[in-house]
Amino acid sequence: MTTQKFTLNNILQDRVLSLSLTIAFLMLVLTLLFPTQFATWDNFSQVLLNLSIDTIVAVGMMILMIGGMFDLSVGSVVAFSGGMAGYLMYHHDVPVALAVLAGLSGATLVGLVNGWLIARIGINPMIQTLAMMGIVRGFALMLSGAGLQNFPWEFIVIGQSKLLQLQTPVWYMLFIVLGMNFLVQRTTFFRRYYFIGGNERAARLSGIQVERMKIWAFVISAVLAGIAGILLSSRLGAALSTSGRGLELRVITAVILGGASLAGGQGRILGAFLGALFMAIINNALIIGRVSGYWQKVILGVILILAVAMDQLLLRRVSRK
Amino acid sequence: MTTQKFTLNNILQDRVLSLSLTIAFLMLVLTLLFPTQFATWDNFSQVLLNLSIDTIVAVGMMILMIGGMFDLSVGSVVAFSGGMAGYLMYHHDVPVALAVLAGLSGATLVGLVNGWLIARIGINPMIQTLAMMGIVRGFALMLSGAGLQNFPWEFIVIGQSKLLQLQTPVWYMLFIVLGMNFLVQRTTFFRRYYFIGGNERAARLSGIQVERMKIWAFVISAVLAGIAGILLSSRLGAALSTSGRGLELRVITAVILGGASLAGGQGRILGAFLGALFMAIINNALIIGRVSGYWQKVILGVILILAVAMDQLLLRRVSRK
Amino acid sequence: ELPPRTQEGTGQATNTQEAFRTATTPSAEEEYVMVTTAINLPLYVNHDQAAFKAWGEKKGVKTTILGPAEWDVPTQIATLEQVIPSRPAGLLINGTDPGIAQAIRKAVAAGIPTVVYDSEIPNSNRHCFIGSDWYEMGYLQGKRMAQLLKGKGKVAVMGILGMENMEAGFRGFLDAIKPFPGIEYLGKYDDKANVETAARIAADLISAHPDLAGMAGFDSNSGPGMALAVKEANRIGRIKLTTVDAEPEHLKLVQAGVIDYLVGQKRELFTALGAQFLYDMRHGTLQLSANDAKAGVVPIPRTVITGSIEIDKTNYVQFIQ
Amino acid sequence: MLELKNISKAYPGVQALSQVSLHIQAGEIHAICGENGAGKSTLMNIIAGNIDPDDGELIWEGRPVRFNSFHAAAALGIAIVYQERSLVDELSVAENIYVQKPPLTNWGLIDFKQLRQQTLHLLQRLGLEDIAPQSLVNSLSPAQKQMVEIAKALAAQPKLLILDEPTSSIGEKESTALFKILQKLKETGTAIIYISHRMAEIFQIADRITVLKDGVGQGSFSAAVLNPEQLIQLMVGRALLASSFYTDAKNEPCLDVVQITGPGFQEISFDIKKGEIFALAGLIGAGRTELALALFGDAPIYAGKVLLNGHEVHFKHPADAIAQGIAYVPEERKSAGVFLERSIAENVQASLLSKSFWVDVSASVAATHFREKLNIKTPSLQQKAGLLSGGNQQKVVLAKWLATQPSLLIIDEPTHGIDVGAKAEIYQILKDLTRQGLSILLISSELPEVLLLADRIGVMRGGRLLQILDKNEASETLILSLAAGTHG
Ligand SMILES: Nc1ncnc2c1ncn2[C@@H]1O[C@H](COP(=O)(O)OP(=O)(O)OP(=O)(O)O)[C@@H](O)[C@H]1O
Ligand SMILES: Nc1ncnc2c1ncn2[C@@H]1O[C@H](COP(=O)(O)OP(=O)(O)OP(=O)(O)O)[C@@H](O)[C@H]1O
Ligand SMILES: [Mg+2]
Ligand SMILES: [Mg+2]
Repeated sequence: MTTQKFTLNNILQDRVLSLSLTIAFLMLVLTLLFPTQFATWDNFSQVLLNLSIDTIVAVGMMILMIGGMFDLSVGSVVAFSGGMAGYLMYHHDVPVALAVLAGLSGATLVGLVNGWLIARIGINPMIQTLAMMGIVRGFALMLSGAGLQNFPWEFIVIGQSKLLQLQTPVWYMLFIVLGMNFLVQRTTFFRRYYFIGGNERAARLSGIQVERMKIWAFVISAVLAGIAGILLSSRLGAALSTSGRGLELRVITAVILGGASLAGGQGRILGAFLGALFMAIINNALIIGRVSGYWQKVILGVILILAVAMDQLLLRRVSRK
Repeated sequence: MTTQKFTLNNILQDRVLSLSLTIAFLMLVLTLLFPTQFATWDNFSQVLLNLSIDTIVAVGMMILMIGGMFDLSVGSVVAFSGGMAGYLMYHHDVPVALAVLAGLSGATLVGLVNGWLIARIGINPMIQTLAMMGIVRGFALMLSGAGLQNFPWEFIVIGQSKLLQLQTPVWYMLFIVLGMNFLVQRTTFFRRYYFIGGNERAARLSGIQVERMKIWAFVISAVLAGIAGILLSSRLGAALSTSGRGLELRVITAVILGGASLAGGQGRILGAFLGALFMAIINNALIIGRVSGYWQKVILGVILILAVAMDQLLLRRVSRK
Repeated sequence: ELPPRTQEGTGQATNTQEAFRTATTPSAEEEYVMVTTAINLPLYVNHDQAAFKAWGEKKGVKTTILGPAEWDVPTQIATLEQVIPSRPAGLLINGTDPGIAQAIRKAVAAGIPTVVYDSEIPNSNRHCFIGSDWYEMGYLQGKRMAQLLKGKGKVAVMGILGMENMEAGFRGFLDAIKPFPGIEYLGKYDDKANVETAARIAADLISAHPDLAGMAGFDSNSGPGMALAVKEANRIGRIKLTTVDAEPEHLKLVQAGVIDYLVGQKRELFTALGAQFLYDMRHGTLQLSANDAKAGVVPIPRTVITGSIEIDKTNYVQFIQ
Repeated sequence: MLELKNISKAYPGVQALSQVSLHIQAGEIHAICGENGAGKSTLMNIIAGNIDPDDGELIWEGRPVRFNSFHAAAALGIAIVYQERSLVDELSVAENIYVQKPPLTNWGLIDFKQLRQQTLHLLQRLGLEDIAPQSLVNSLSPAQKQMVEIAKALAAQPKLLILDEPTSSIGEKESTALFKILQKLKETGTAIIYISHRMAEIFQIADRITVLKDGVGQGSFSAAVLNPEQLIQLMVGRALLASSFYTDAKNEPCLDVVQITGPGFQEISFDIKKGEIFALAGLIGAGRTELALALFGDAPIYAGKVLLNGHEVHFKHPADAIAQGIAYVPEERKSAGVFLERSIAENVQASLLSKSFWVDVSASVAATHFREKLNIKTPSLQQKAGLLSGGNQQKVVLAKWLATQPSLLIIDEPTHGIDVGAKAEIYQILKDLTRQGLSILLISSELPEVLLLADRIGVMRGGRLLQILDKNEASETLILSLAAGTHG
């Protein structure tokens, strides 16, 4: 499908390519600046580990945003699914597999309710998912109360094992990113989201079941958030009611950086990963560079703006020719 | 302009009317439930006071959203303008008027930068205002450090005086809401935002200077957030670096409740006030009803969804006839 | 109507316009309200709130706990201000930020017995403050850190930036390590009271400074976050950790040898004793004059410093329930 | 009045205009003709100040000018009716018309009373009494929107009025009214640039004609010296096939509609045979689009029944209809037909999505096929559909539906904005399809098209089907008088 040439224009047009290059450039600079600190396997695997939860959620968000939707309740779902599984294991000695399943089912339910109310009843997505964010956070608080711990080994093993020197969440993330990227590129089911996000009315008239597809998108995104929640609480060895706080905005930023737009119809799954990676590397660099406290926020913001502005300006200059 | 009849359909179509009715109904129920606690002047004036900061910011957000934009940095601007004024008064004994002016100028600058980068360079508004939210929050933290206090009386007077038993922020709010409502209804300048939000391309083709108008909208919204920040720190007698955290989402919700949409082109200034009032009354009821932390979020979320769903269902039923 | 010209209360002048309210006979309808923030923080739930509730049951009076679920001072203020019109028998206020002074003054002016706990709020006119000295908690951590490091190595601290009590703690820590020129201070970092953020910062710090020798935490999530990063980097024991609070998770980490030292607060004392003060004040348990309320005598202590609990390998067993 | 000298404009991959010169005189109606993508709209946008030319000169009343913005052009008295919509749906007709200069009170505020009055007068002058000034634009039919668009341009009382395909979405009645107004304007010295793909109109009103082909000017001619065949030869570069068709209708029924009622239409009955083209004629607002949407499953049917190939069907969603071999080319291309941000290949693929699980390559094969067959003018199939000229976008939508190989094709205003050459090709394609047994329900406000293609013609008015005419008994006057309710 993509037999285009690698002209500067094409690279800039394709967010995945341009972001990859930006990241490569950034990594090069950081390696030169902090050779002994940045470019180490330890540091790299740690960055990937920290990134994995956000990225898994970002994949779901990317699908939603391709379809012109978004979901603010994902952060709460992360806390909820972990809390649900933790609650069952801790208070009722439910077997690990069942507890995990219950956590994921809870997440699925949240996605279903969101999707149904938005697609069928027509509630404004922003209000619906914001309200749901509060509701689910409330339940997460009730479930995990003052924090749950002491989970069985079988649960801990999910997120704390290592394979080839990388902790399991990193592998889950890679699997989900590559798997979903493949599906979104190659199956008609997922391709439909591009059409829905591009022109909803035309999509309906082209025979796409817009409502049903929207519900699916919310479910998929919620399930991915649920998986992220299970991984997080397994990795932390605790179910915390504060998990995933502020995650939604962070993830939406990563996804937009990766090429999505609030208007819908644009973006690729790899973009979600790259967006999250970009933010993680900058955060890592700020700490390695000993930027402390107040200035971190400022510099992070400035770099974000610079990266996007540069892209825009280059794109404009090139396409003007 | 509005010589329409008060049929159920018209009421439902007009968010300002339907929300007014919902609020009236809610107040009636609460008066019956908590006669001695809810329906008192004390409580009422307190609710209005707490609402005033949010509403002033919401007016600016409404203008942005009518034009199809939004701004996540307003919460930080609230902290920043208060912090800036406080810093100058506290550490440099700058006269009150000058300090306030400096705070507002700071806010204006933030708005200008936001607007310029978004409208002229074409940075994604979500990324731009989110990055700006971090940057401005960083500066606010630097300015107010661990909190500034002991401001001169001339500053305190701005937000702690009373007129007709209502504290000044309430009057500022009423003045801003009514004034802006009038301007948005009756001046060509503000009417243009409906064109821009309704169909940006059409607005451009109709000769509206879309970029310039966008920059203005961000400036207006930032200045209003700046005013809110000054009022807040004067009212609290302290500049808190945590002021306005989470304000942006609360305000956007209020504005959407009040009839705006993320797609733009819709909404009225009165709607912003009513949306904020609705949320404030529910919060007040939860406190009066002594609903505990866990459940507050859940109930608030459920009421939000119910209110919007009811509206949608009624609208659908009525307009099907 | 302008506010009084003199900034009331330099902390001493308590006799305000209105005398505090008293009652002769205790009744079951009597309501004591705790207004806090981050109402679901395990630390608060397990200690403050549990002790407060138990106290209420023993005394046979109503206890209510109100406040936002997140760390949100402006909302705490709004909650407090909306509780005042309902005239509870006493107010127990978590001293989260100097900015709540103005609302506390309102409560005192309204004649409600008012006790501030945890951190002191200057200029608040509160009847009594009971809590810990954060400077001391920081100082203790710094002293122990210097001991653990034998006077040399790189250290960093984390907590919530911009909060007065934490900033005091940071100051204490710095003062304690000042005598040791071999200790290099890397800076303070904002973990936003979030485990994931704390873990991320700690991990990045470890990558940045392979020779990092110690970290100190100042909110209850700093410890678990730092510990997670240290575990994942396989540096247990080589990086010394000190932190605040003695929750089960903290204790377990001491047991595992990950955390070396904890400074705990005597939180149960804050609230049980604070509530008792309120009760005593309202019912004149100890009369200092014929009518204390009229005479403007506050018959309870003005300030109570409860001191800190130090926990390490030698004594943690005593704290595990 | 206005002179253009050697105007050029290039887009990536396309030379939209090269060295075009043009002279417009006061008090003339100057038609611009050319195939889809010839550069007509681009040229108009340059005159209106919306696009900067790469090269060339504009001379206004003897002085060289630079139109670097809409305002610069508007200040000189240039107004334009765009090919695409420039109205805002959520606002009232009055506000849309006076977006630039609403009447103000002494205080500088908008005078809504005055605004309504002025709009009312303007609409009356245009014979649009049925549009209320305060009604919202989104409650109007496409044709009414187009008329409001024209009113908006006239409100500025321009010296030079540009009309880019004003009649492509309006019916005969409105066109006639429009032409009267144009004649009046012309008499008062207004210059008018008129773009249309309808040859008859051009010869009816134009004084002079300029032809563009692939962005190159082919010269300006007095309308009196040209005949339609010559004009087409200039535009297309070849003569068109003689156009008259035999019927392919077989005696097997395809669609049978019995007494159906739905939103916007009542008690409609008709049938379509296999291979037949059945046309629905009527004035704007007759309810034809509503009927088509209901048949396609996009709107409910309250009563009556629909039989497809002899079996009763109930479609709840367009997907059901598509699965049964029905295709629908919608009336409003931008909002309901084309995915502007997606490539041409993907647009064609959109209706095939439910056919397979994996994205297959046959879709781009289909796209390549139709690109040739429909002569879609584009540098690449990966080009975003939004960058195509209006007529080429319509071809993409048509390709999308032909790719599903339907057995019943519903087409609502299929040749909206399509040039004569392509139109002839499309007619040929439609007839080729009917020969293979495809049935067509054609909705068109262009009567010559209806009379040429249709085997039978149903005339609708006010949501009812009045009469079904046979091809040989139908004529323009008969259909018009039936549709307007002036017959018998
Ligand atoms: N923004 C753009 N980017 C790239 N190509 C463009 C752009 N706008 C127009 N074009 C191309 O320029 C050429 C001329 O387009 P234009 O819209 O002027 O044609 P037109 O003569 O008005 O056609 P139609 O009769 O179909 O409206 C077309 O090939 C079109 O694809
Ligand atoms: N979105 C809408 N909301 C309200 N009324 C509408 C809407 N669309 C169309 N109408 C009205 O419905 C009636 C039927 O319109 P419709 O477009 O079906 O007519 P038509 O015969 O298809 O005409 P056209 O020649 O424009 O295609 C008209 O009175 C029109 O004003
Ligand atoms: Mg055109
Ligand atoms: Mg129609």
